Amino acid sequence: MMSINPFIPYQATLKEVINLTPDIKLLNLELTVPELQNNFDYKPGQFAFLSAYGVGEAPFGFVSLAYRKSGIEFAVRRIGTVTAALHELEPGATIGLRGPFGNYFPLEDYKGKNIFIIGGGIGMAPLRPVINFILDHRAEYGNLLIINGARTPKDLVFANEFDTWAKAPRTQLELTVDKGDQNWKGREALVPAVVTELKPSPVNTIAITCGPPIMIRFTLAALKGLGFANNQIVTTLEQKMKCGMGKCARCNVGDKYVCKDGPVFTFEQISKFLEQY
Amino acid sequence: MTKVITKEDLLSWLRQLAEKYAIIAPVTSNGVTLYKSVGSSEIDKINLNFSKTELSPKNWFFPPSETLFTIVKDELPRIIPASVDREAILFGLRPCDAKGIALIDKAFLAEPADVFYQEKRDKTTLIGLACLSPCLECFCTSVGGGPADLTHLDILLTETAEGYITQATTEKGKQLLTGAPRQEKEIIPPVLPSLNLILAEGITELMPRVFNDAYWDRVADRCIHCNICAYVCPCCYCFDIRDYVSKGKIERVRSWESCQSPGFTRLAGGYDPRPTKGAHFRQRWYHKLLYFPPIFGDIKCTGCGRCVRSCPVNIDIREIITDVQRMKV
Amino acid sequence: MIEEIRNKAKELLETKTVDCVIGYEPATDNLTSRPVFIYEPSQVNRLIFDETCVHNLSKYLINRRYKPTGIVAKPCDTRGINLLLNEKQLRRENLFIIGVVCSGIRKVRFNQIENSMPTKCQYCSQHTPVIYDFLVGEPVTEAPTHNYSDITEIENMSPAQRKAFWSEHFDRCIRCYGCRQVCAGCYCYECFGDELDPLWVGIRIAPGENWVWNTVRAFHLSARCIACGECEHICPVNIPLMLVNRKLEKDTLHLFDFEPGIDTEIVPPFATYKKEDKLGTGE
Amino acid sequence: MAVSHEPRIVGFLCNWCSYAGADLAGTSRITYPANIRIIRVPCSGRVDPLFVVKSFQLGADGVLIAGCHPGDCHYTEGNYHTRRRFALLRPFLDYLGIDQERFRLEWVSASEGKKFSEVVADFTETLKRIGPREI
Amino acid sequence: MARVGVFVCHCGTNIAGVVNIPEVLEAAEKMPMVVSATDNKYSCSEPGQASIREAIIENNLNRVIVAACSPRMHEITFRRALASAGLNPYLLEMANIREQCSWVHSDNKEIATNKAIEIIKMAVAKVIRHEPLYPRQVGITKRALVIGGGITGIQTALDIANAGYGVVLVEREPSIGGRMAQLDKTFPTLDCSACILTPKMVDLSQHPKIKLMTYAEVKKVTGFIGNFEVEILHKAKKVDHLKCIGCGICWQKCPEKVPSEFDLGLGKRTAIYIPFAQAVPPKPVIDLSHCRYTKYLTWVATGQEGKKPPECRICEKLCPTAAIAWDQEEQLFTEKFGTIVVATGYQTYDYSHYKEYGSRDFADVITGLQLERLMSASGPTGGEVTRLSDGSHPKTVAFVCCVGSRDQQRGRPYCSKVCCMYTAKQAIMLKEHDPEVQCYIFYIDVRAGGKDFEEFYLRAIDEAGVIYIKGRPSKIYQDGKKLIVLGEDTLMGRPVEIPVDLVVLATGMEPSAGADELARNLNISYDTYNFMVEAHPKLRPVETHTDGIFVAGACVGPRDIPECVAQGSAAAAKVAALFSQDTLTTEPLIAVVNQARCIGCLLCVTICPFKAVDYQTTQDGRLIAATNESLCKGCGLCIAACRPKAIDLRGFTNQQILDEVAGLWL
Repeated sequence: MMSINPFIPYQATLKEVINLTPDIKLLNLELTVPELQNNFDYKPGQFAFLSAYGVGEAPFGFVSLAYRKSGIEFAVRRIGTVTAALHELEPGATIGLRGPFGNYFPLEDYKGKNIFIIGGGIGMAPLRPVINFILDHRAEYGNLLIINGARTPKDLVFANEFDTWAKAPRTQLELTVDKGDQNWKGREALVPAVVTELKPSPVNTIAITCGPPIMIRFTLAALKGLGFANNQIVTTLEQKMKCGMGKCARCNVGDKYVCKDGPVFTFEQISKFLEQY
Repeated sequence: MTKVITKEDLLSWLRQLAEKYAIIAPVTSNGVTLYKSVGSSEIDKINLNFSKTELSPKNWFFPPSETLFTIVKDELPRIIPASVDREAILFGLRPCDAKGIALIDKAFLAEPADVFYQEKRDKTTLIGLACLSPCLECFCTSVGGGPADLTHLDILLTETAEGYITQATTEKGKQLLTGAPRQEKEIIPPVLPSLNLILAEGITELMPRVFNDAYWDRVADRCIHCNICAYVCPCCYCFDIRDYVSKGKIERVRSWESCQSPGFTRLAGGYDPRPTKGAHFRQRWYHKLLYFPPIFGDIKCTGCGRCVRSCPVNIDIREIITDVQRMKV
Repeated sequence: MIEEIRNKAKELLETKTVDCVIGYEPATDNLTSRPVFIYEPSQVNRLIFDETCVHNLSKYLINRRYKPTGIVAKPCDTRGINLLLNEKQLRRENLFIIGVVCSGIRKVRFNQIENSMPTKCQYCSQHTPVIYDFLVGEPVTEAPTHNYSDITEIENMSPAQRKAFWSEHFDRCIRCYGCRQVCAGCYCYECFGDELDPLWVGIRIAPGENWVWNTVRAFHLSARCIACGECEHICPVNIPLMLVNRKLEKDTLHLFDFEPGIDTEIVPPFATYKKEDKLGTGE
Repeated sequence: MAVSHEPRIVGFLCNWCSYAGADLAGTSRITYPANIRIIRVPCSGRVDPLFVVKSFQLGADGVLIAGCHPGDCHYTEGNYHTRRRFALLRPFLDYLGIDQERFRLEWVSASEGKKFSEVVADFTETLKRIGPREI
Repeated sequence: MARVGVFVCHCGTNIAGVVNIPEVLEAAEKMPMVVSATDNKYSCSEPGQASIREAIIENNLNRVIVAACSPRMHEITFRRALASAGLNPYLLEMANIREQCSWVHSDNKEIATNKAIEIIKMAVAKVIRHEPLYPRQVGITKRALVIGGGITGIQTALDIANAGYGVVLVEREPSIGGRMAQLDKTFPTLDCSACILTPKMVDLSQHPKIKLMTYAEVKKVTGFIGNFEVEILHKAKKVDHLKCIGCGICWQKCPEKVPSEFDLGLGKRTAIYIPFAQAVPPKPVIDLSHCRYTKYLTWVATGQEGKKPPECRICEKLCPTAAIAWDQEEQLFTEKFGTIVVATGYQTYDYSHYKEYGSRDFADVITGLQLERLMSASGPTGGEVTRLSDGSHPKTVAFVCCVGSRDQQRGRPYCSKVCCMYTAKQAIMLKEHDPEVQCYIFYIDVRAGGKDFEEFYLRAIDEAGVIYIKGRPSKIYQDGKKLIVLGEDTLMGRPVEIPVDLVVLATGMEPSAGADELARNLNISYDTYNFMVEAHPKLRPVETHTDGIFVAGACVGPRDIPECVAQGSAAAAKVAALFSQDTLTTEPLIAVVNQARCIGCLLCVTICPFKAVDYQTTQDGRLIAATNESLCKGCGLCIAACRPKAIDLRGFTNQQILDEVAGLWL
């Protein structure tokens, strides 16, 4: 799947740009080489580097599912020079895509289990393909509980899919914001508090969480309070990355390279790192 | 009987080789000895009596900065990958430096291989010079190397009064040596120097125990995060990738980076998982002594002593290893 | 001399006047010295002072700007302290300066003490610290002299020779930024060399970019470089950076009659102007 | 130089005097060599030495900073600071291999269209004489 | 993403006659982010602007290049065009291909075309980095501060107040009136100075919109146009002016007599005093340096050494309203103003540097202003001109012009403008007082440029028989009762030696003491003589480079009374015009600080010519710079000085200028 020289990106065309929130855009790409278009595989949890030529490249998790063949999607939050450049692009622009890199959520292993998804802000992005995969294979999984949190209602990503998610069988979607606005009638609570409030049973359940470091830390505590074991909690780590192949050593944590051995880790693995996460 | 090449013959052989190969050899100018590309007319500039170059020969395979590819923006961006055109001979490297290259090999040639590195690596023959007068800060023998260790070389030359003893260890080396004007001579091999030993053994097992010790913060107090240790190290290979735009041409460039540089792990939003000076500093030693070994089988140090020599504030890996050994009790 | 430093350091730590004394201790080659941070009165015997104490410790004060700190400082280092005070990076009340009279140190490298002095001492006439709370040694009153023969030599080259001279040096630069990291005057949170927007210095380690880096690094230190020589001392590829810095020092002295770090009361030249200033050469 | 060399001058002109002076050269139809590319800045004091260094790095043969005459600065004292920076930067760049003839500071008032044209002509002539820069 | 539209103007044949427009358009289309490139016969014409508007809407442009004339010509025009198309006006960049290309390279069309293309290329590189900018509105405190209570300040205050706005007038002396109050008659009409001035002083003191603060000084000024905060020091008068009825018993009975400043030492005043009879306010202050009670208190406080001085307190005992307030201390008040008018006037040159004229050693060598006091009916001699040495009436008087004027050697090269006329006036007046008097006037040139001035000068010669001698006297010395004036009549080319009874030196004007300090406080410029510098000597004579601060009268340079009055009125008109608005619009092209990058060296604070950069302390104790949007004029001086590039100039950002340079090599 990898191009012969892993430093060289595939060329992709920007097909569509959707504003998810005021600072997050969903980019839908199509590879320009025809033979790859139907043949490009990647899994939930994996990531790729997107190049804004002339500015640089940065890693982003895939937010689409390869088998749906509806384009390769990434959620890009405007935060640095590369993301700012990507935000400037309009459909038709050429973007470099290098990947897929990293490991993925072992969704095959989770079959038959209840899945508890906890996402905060842009952290929801890599979890979206997980949700959609489960919904596509609904019968093979147990209950699905989703907590999607953000700072304000405007910052909730994938709002247009909330209906689909909420209406799926044995699926519960809980939205929460730190601070609502005049139209917001839902929860105003921090994500870890919602975890504690909902009290999902740890029995036969896998919790998958992604979000800002501070949210992860407290969510972890909340989950442990509910009786989740470290190996029942899965997250994807965010680290500065440059190569994606475990060479440049930026993402080195313990004997792991987040780009190669991760980004998906169980808390059992993470707790073995010497450095605090 | 040993096959020997005299100094004159060696130089004329190199001169001859320079017609076909790029020769990279130690050259001293302005009091600084560096591996530089020398043409056939410049062979005399090669310094055969240097002790240790300021920068390691890793520069040849992994230069301070290199273009990975160029983007031509006409209609659609086209990518032109960089490549090297000539075979090369890296001449005059010390066994420790050869080991440094071998250590980088482990990381860069692991799947998926770094093609830019691999290409240069494949096209280069390593000719070493045994180290008969090591520097005071050298400690290669403590980390599994030796002044005449030919493990990671294609050819090793050992200087004697009669000329250089030639030993080829690889096919590539043997092939190359066939063209060398050598004589069979009865030679007593020189006595190899003995180096100060430090106790590096078992360090990997000790490192986890002292991870949270205030020791790292205290040593980091005097570290100025200058990157010099990483840049002179023959086996440090952290890098950065960025785009370089000049006069309408876009290049994707890889350049050296060091885990000691201030923004090394800071994410675009400002979050830094390694926020303190001590944590920053510690990473270097843990990567060398703890994280690297289980993946690649060896601690990431050749004992060349360059970082010891060049560190402006005397952060001395020998001392750190010794201190960690002492801290176990 | 060493005893005086140790006793004062001990007193400062015991009375909790400071929580740390930054000084020198022997390096691992048992020949030269290195910086040390002493936090405990019991540790003061590690402190030494001799002709190998090359480091300008004032750099370390920036990280301790809000903490009471004692520091052992040579005259050139005290100029660094003055610079930082002048630029509002330090608070005087947080500092206890143990000034050491110095008539020059030796050129050192790890495992090696040379018989000569480093560039900075060869041209230095400041033998008494310019600011201190406690002085070790007898103050020397000596009229400052200014010798720039090394600079004149390069000025007298032809433009082509000069260009070649600097190309030879700057092309060797690996942009480790060690010169910046060690410099007491370089304390920006984000150096222009690291900035991405705009990108002043491209990532390529190539002659053009190296030239920009070295030129602007030095120019940012114009009328600020206190001639401690640390950049040149630590440069891993031996770029004679003092030849760059001292050119600016020379011109600053001639044009504006200003020497950085000597007197915090004098407004530095780029913070003011005179109506009768000259264009330098020409006008 | 056998081949005629067309030097490229990057000119930083203050909006109030020199840029207006350059405009006046136009209004007065005074021709001068087309080698200068003008960048309008509010004040010559806006010109960061980095712009000069970057201009030379990119390949400028000459850099001109032009501002109001001393005492006439629209912002009262900007050009005095410019003069100090220039006084130090010019010999410094010369020392580092940029011939000082390649870097000029000129005072051109809004009424000195003629002077502006002469400055450009003279600078261009000088740059032609010293030939192209090797970069 | 930036969508750039390039509009190339033909300007009739002004551009199109030299620059090959189709070639430019073709090149422009290929430039990065350019989505349309079109041409126009006259872009600035209404159809031209309309086509720009249409193109903006049609092509959804968000950046516009107009390649035409100089931005100094039409930038505002095209900004409006952008605004009318719903685009932020600051998303425009003009490429100057007329003044700086077609008009100057008409000799080579090919070169001109290439240059035009490059100019547009640079403009495109810059415009891509343009951001929408928004002007800001700030409120105005509709109250003016006038500093100085001379004729200029009085006129300014009255005019502003009559326009309906509040005024505070600050005067550091105990009374307003200034120099004009010291004069006897005014030239060339010979009006009585006090007669025309005092009614104005009374008007002022009674005007409901004017608050008068005498014996007060401006200490510190912060803020910006519309919003100044001024610290005013009220010196201790030791008299409660609310209680005082100005009956005068105190100053009549005070036993301590000291030389009067108002009378330039020629007369006496008491320790509790009003400077002159018509003073406004007509209420006294106590001069503590001479007050006996104060001396007594000092004697008590310093241990009662030496002879016990009298306790005095006569004023206190006599005051019918118990207005003497010994406990009154100096007080600092902060007041808010929208504008400030500086009218601090002048003082006369101190001729003690003129050793050849006796350096004030000869009793009968006096200055012109002293002569005014002698001639004044309310002066120390009741209007009789007598010699200080013996009280006799002088019969021969020599006037020396240009003392401290037009004298390079004494650092006073400028002409004080009024001396020629006032010496003529004084000579005429002397003759009127005493027909026996013979006057000689030593002059360099007689400058009589003004309405009726020349006639007045001729009147001095014809009617008063004044003898004009061209030349500066080289020496004055005492010979018995006479003063000998030695000089050279340069017209006749012969030495002259004239014995006279009185010598009057026409000392020149110089700014009042402390003018430089005040200027620094106000952050306005002053010249080497400490005269305030106007924004433009011709076109903005009463404005300064600091918005909202105006200057008028003799603090700017030598002026006569009508000029001072005119300037006072002019400044008042400026103030009234400003106050007629409710808010001020500030230019958005100003410096902004990126606080994350700021290292707090505060070099920017030091070098800002407008005091527009100040600093704050963050929670963690760091100092960081902060710009004041209303004070910043957008010069960019601070930006070039900032090493970490923590400060940037909107509209001329580092990135923009760098891209503009780099655009040349694209």
